[in-house]
Amino acid sequence: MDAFFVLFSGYLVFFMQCGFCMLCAGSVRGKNAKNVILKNLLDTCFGALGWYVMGYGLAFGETANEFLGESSFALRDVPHRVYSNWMFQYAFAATATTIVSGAVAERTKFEAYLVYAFFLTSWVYPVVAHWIWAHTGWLTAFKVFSADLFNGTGVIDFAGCGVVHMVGGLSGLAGAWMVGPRLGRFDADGKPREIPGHSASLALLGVFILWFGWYGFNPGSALAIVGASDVAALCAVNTTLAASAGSISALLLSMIISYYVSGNIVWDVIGAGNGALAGLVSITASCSVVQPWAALIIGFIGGFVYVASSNFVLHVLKVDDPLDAIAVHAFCGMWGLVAAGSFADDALLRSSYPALLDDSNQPVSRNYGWVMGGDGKLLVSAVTGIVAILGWVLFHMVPFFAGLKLVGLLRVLPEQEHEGLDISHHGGSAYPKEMVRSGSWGSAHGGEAYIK
Amino acid sequence: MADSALTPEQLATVKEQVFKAIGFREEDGPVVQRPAGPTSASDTDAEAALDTDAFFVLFSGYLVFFMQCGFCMLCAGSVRGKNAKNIILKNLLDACFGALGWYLAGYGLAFGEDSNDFLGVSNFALHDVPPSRYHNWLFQYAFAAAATTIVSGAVAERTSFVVYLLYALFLTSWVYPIIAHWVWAPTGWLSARFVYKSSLFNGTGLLDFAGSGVVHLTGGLAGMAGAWIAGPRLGRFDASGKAREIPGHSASLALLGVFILWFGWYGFNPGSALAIVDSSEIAALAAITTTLSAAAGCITTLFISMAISYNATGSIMWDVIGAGNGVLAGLVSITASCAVVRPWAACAIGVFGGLFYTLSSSVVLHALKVDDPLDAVSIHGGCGMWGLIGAALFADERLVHMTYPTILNDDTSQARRHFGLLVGGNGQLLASAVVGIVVIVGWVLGHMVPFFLLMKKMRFMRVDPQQEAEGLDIVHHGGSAYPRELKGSSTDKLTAGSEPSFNAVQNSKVIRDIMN
Amino acid sequence: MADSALTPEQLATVKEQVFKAIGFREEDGPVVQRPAGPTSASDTDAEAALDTDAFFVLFSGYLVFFMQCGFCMLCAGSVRGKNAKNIILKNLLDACFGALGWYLAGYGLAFGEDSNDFLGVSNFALHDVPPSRYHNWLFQYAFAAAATTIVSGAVAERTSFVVYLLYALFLTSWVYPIIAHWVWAPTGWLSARFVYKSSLFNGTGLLDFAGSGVVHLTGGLAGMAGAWIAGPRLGRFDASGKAREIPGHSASLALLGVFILWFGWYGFNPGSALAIVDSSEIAALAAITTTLSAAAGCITTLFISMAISYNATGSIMWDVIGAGNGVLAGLVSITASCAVVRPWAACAIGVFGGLFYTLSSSVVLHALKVDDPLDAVSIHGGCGMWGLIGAALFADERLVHMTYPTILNDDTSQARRHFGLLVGGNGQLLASAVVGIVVIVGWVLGHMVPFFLLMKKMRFMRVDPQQEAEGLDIVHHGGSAYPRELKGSSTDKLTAGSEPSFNAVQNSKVIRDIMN
Repeated sequence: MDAFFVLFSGYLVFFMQCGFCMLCAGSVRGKNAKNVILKNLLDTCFGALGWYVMGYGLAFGETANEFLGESSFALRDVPHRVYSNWMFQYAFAATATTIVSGAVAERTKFEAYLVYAFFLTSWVYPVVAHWIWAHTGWLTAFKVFSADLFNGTGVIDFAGCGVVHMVGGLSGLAGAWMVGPRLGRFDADGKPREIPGHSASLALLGVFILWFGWYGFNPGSALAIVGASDVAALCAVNTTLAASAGSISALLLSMIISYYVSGNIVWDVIGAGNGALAGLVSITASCSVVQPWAALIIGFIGGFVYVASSNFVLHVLKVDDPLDAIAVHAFCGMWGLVAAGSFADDALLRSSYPALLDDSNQPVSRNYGWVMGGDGKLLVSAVTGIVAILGWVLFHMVPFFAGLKLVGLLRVLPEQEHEGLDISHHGGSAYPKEMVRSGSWGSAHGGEAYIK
Repeated sequence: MADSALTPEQLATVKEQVFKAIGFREEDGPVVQRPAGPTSASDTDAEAALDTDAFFVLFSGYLVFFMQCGFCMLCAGSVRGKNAKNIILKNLLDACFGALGWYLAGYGLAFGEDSNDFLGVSNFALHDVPPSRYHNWLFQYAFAAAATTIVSGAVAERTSFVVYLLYALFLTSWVYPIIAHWVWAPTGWLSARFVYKSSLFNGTGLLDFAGSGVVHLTGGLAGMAGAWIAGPRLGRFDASGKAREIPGHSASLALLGVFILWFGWYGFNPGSALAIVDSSEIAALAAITTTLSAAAGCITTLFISMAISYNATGSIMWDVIGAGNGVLAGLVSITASCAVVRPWAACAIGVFGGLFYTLSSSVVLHALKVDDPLDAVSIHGGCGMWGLIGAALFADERLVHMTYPTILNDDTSQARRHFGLLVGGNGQLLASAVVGIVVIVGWVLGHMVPFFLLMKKMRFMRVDPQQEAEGLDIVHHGGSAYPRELKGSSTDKLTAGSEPSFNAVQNSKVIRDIMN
Repeated sequence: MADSALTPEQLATVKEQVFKAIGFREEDGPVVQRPAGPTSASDTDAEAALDTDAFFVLFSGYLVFFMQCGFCMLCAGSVRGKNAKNIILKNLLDACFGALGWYLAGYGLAFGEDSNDFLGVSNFALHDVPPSRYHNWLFQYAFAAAATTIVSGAVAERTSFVVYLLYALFLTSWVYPIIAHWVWAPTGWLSARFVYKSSLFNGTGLLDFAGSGVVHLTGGLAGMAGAWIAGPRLGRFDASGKAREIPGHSASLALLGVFILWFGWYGFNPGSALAIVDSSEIAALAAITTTLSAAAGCITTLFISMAISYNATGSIMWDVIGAGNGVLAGLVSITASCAVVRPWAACAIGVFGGLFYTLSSSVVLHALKVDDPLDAVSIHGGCGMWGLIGAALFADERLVHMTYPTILNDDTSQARRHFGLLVGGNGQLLASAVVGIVVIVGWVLGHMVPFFLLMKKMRFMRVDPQQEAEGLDIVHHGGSAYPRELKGSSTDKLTAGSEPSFNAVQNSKVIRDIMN
């Protein structure tokens, strides 16, 4: 029964790969569509291999220390009953990986991306996952004795704001920063210019699929349904409300900004879609431990965080992130951890996390969020978690991408970028001209040439 | 893949022997005599069953939510490219505003625990809702959002953005919840789930298992009101009032939407069993009838439209969008009755659903002169009505008793439910269905017509003609959904060195057309 | 097999099953009467398990149904824009006609309760099927529809619409169900689920857990027959017989299709456990092997095609469509063996699947000169064969025993099943697999070649060359899938009154770009 639930949730999370792929495809220019689609497909594939060979063992291996796991590589000696969990966790690893494809889109070498995908799923991500989700991890909230928990609380990251989204988003930041902006993204004075994607329909298709998949991501993280159906249902409700609030706040905020800047009202479609994602990311850490009204607030602020950090990344850091992946995943991921540390509800914490004992084997209540009347310890743990993840990811990914850059493997040649990666790397456009023109007027203008 | 390792004959023989040995008779049903076990164990069993039901409802709710994606793609593909972003955003936002409206008001009005015949009066903003009902909230939210999103297609390409947001909030927080309460809440006056037969309206209640009336008729009528009051798109009718086709910009997207909707409908219909333990047969039946009706609706519509085009023009034309709409017509038609009709009746309901769709689509367009870019009015409104009537005609006695709870006479003896007119029953169900249709029509139009008229009066309703001509994406959403590539794309290469002659421009246009 | 006399061991097994089914435990003593009152917890328990299984099968069936959407998008993206509507409609209609064919004939032929070695002879039109088997009907329907839809890709862009409808009905109502009966029905002659080892064909039966042979080989071969008899598309081979590329119009749609198919395959493979209670480990294993094989197939294909392009042209080319097809090749290859091989073997099967796909694709195109726009023949036919052989090579002893039911020797002692040649077993499974492939090839080609030849003879098979050149959408479906905007739209407005100067053309181009 639980295995059934975990498997189907895993399928939904896997389907998010499709969502990311469509979102990326729609948000880049048509000349790079095949490239970004293939990258998304291949991080799914290389992710599977990396997770199989290394990742799962490092994250959830049965013999493990505080820092990483040391067994169960290549599913060796893993009992069959854990197989459903492998599948679920694989889908998470692939999600973390694929976030980067958007941030470095339209200019990064294909080979570099493959190496990156393997590196992230087989080393960087699993270690973070181990810290927070494995029973022996040093930041976990899943230990029996209160005294063993970091700061007496551990990090509350129910479905992976920090583990999945921050890791992906920060890797994207490292990648996008190292690879530099796309040609034409900043003009001579350093002012950014818009480079719109080629299909808003595809992008929003991606957003909808992602939202759908998130119902596997968040409620599925209960990892059981028997005895946990209330937790899963709460997650589903909170996920819905936060996504809605995020979308609405991002839309209104960007509308107001556009009105101030240009004097006319623009309802930004891509912004609203990203706002929904921002809301989803923001609630991910806390979906099982906050009340629905708090989910609304978290999502609403998540929309703000997205808009603000998107402008920060672009205008202050001058980093070119075609999909706003850094803002959506890294910054909202941080906000999600902070929110979990602030809004976590006493009763809900107890229903979704295991009971805790003090040193004399007496049940002890968990620390809960300061907004809800608790103390600041959860927030301190959340900040520690953020710092640790920041350090770990940037420490690995910045040298990694810098190294690739040094050996000339990171970025395509300017003329290739100009021409479009599909033509230079993938044998032609994603939307090739027809050999025999269809339509009424096409045949009148040189169309016949193709018939013979 | 086999169910059993024994041949049926063998199994029957052995069963007989075994039953004889233990003194069991098959007609007695499953053995219930059990040694008293630890009470905690049976508690666990009962809890596990509830969890399983919650799991089922949650996943069905996810599928229904995914129908938002289907509607969005269907709408996007069926409008012109210049309005794609606009309609996509409308579809996204009715899911978002729908969530707010349903959270704050809708759920409490529809399913609040303190309630009367007419509406619920508690549980607003999920206040005091026990977590064990949260899965139900999600499932019902997805239904409310589905009802809301139907309108986006009917009023596409010409209505203003703000009015749509207001509409979405209004429908999910007031108009829809009330109807849902009437038909589905335990205390609603049209509910088919009272304990005493005499409490049921007309002795039957309204048979609307998954919402042909509650969801689709409501959405379709709201769309009707909106499309009628907004008026047709520029160029939809020529000077003499003859309709002209305005095809959508991408049949691929539209049919992607249809497939996703069909997929999501497996959450909509079987999921409406609201439980899987002891209801798995109901859910499986609903899945089968859904499939067959969709198939029948599609095939009927296709052949009717083929025959019409053959009569009209002499050449055979297989209408793709029509076939996709036929699928939806079949799905809407079976929604009310999916768990109470036999598979053959599902085929019949689908066939007539296809017919009704074609018919009402032509009535709406040619007689009422209402411009409905997606045929949402005929699919959801027309087939929604037919769905309620179809349920009243074909509801099978045994299946009605299996699907709906037992009812009692006033002397607490078990009462028989009424069943379909065409399968040996009487006209009571039909009478209830007609009443249901009338009150839903009255309620929805009574609210939505004044609402949209008010909006029109306040000049909120419709965009300027020049904005409409230019396309809403450029005017309201900062550029086309499929922007031209910037300088520096491959296009330059192809035009480089050639004179900017008409021909060269044409050529590069070809490329760009394809690229975009 | 022995029909009457049961061995004590067998009796014990069956007894256990029967007891479980009716909720009886031997220590309870004989049943004397059925006590009145509410059902007890343990009864609920047994029932709940069946319901949970039904739930699992239903949702897996939904996922498999969603593969129709995947196939549709894959096909749509892989053909030229002028034929998009045509192929989308074909994909929609094989789901619809498939439902009818499966309802009327297919299910009864495949899984009817009265049946012999060769086919089933009851349960047509769901007659006398108990509702407790309805979920199985839906699941199997989705499989039949998947087998049918494979062909649409192979014969795309040139076959007539009517012949495709007839084909879809023929395959789902006769050709496919018979094969499904052989391999999956309890009485089928190739079934791996008889009680006595001596009843199993070759002592093994055919190991085809989720249908590499039953579904994919069948579909691929039917596609082969169709593509071969229809002949290549105009311009596919030049005068000297050299193949020329005809790329599809949208790689995005095609890869959307691939992702949806992969998602749906999680219903296809793990769902084929047909139960989740006590089978969750089998399902989870199937999910893992499915994932790994797909990944391995994709990577292999990508690197092979990269190496080939590097050898041929000196520049590295990463083939997107090839990678997508590689995923499908890996998925098809693991389908037969997903629950009986270890994860490392799944990687190996996927790698060889990618190899076989590339190889057979080139054989079909260059040696056989068959034009298969979607490589459906090599993916489903070629890798389907490899899947059966892969299962025979890598089937792990413990997993075979875990996945398939216990079998007995003639002296009723428990027998060992044969297992894979490369993991310590013998060649018996391989022999069965080869026999299975031969009979499926014979059966499918024996039916489909005459069928398509007859159609060709009756001039139904193929559209006129000028229609083909113009595109089927305009000829048969009333206009392009991506129509230019009509006159009277904003375009005219903006250009009206201006000279047809460069600027005006540019302007209208901008608009058209956006429209398209």
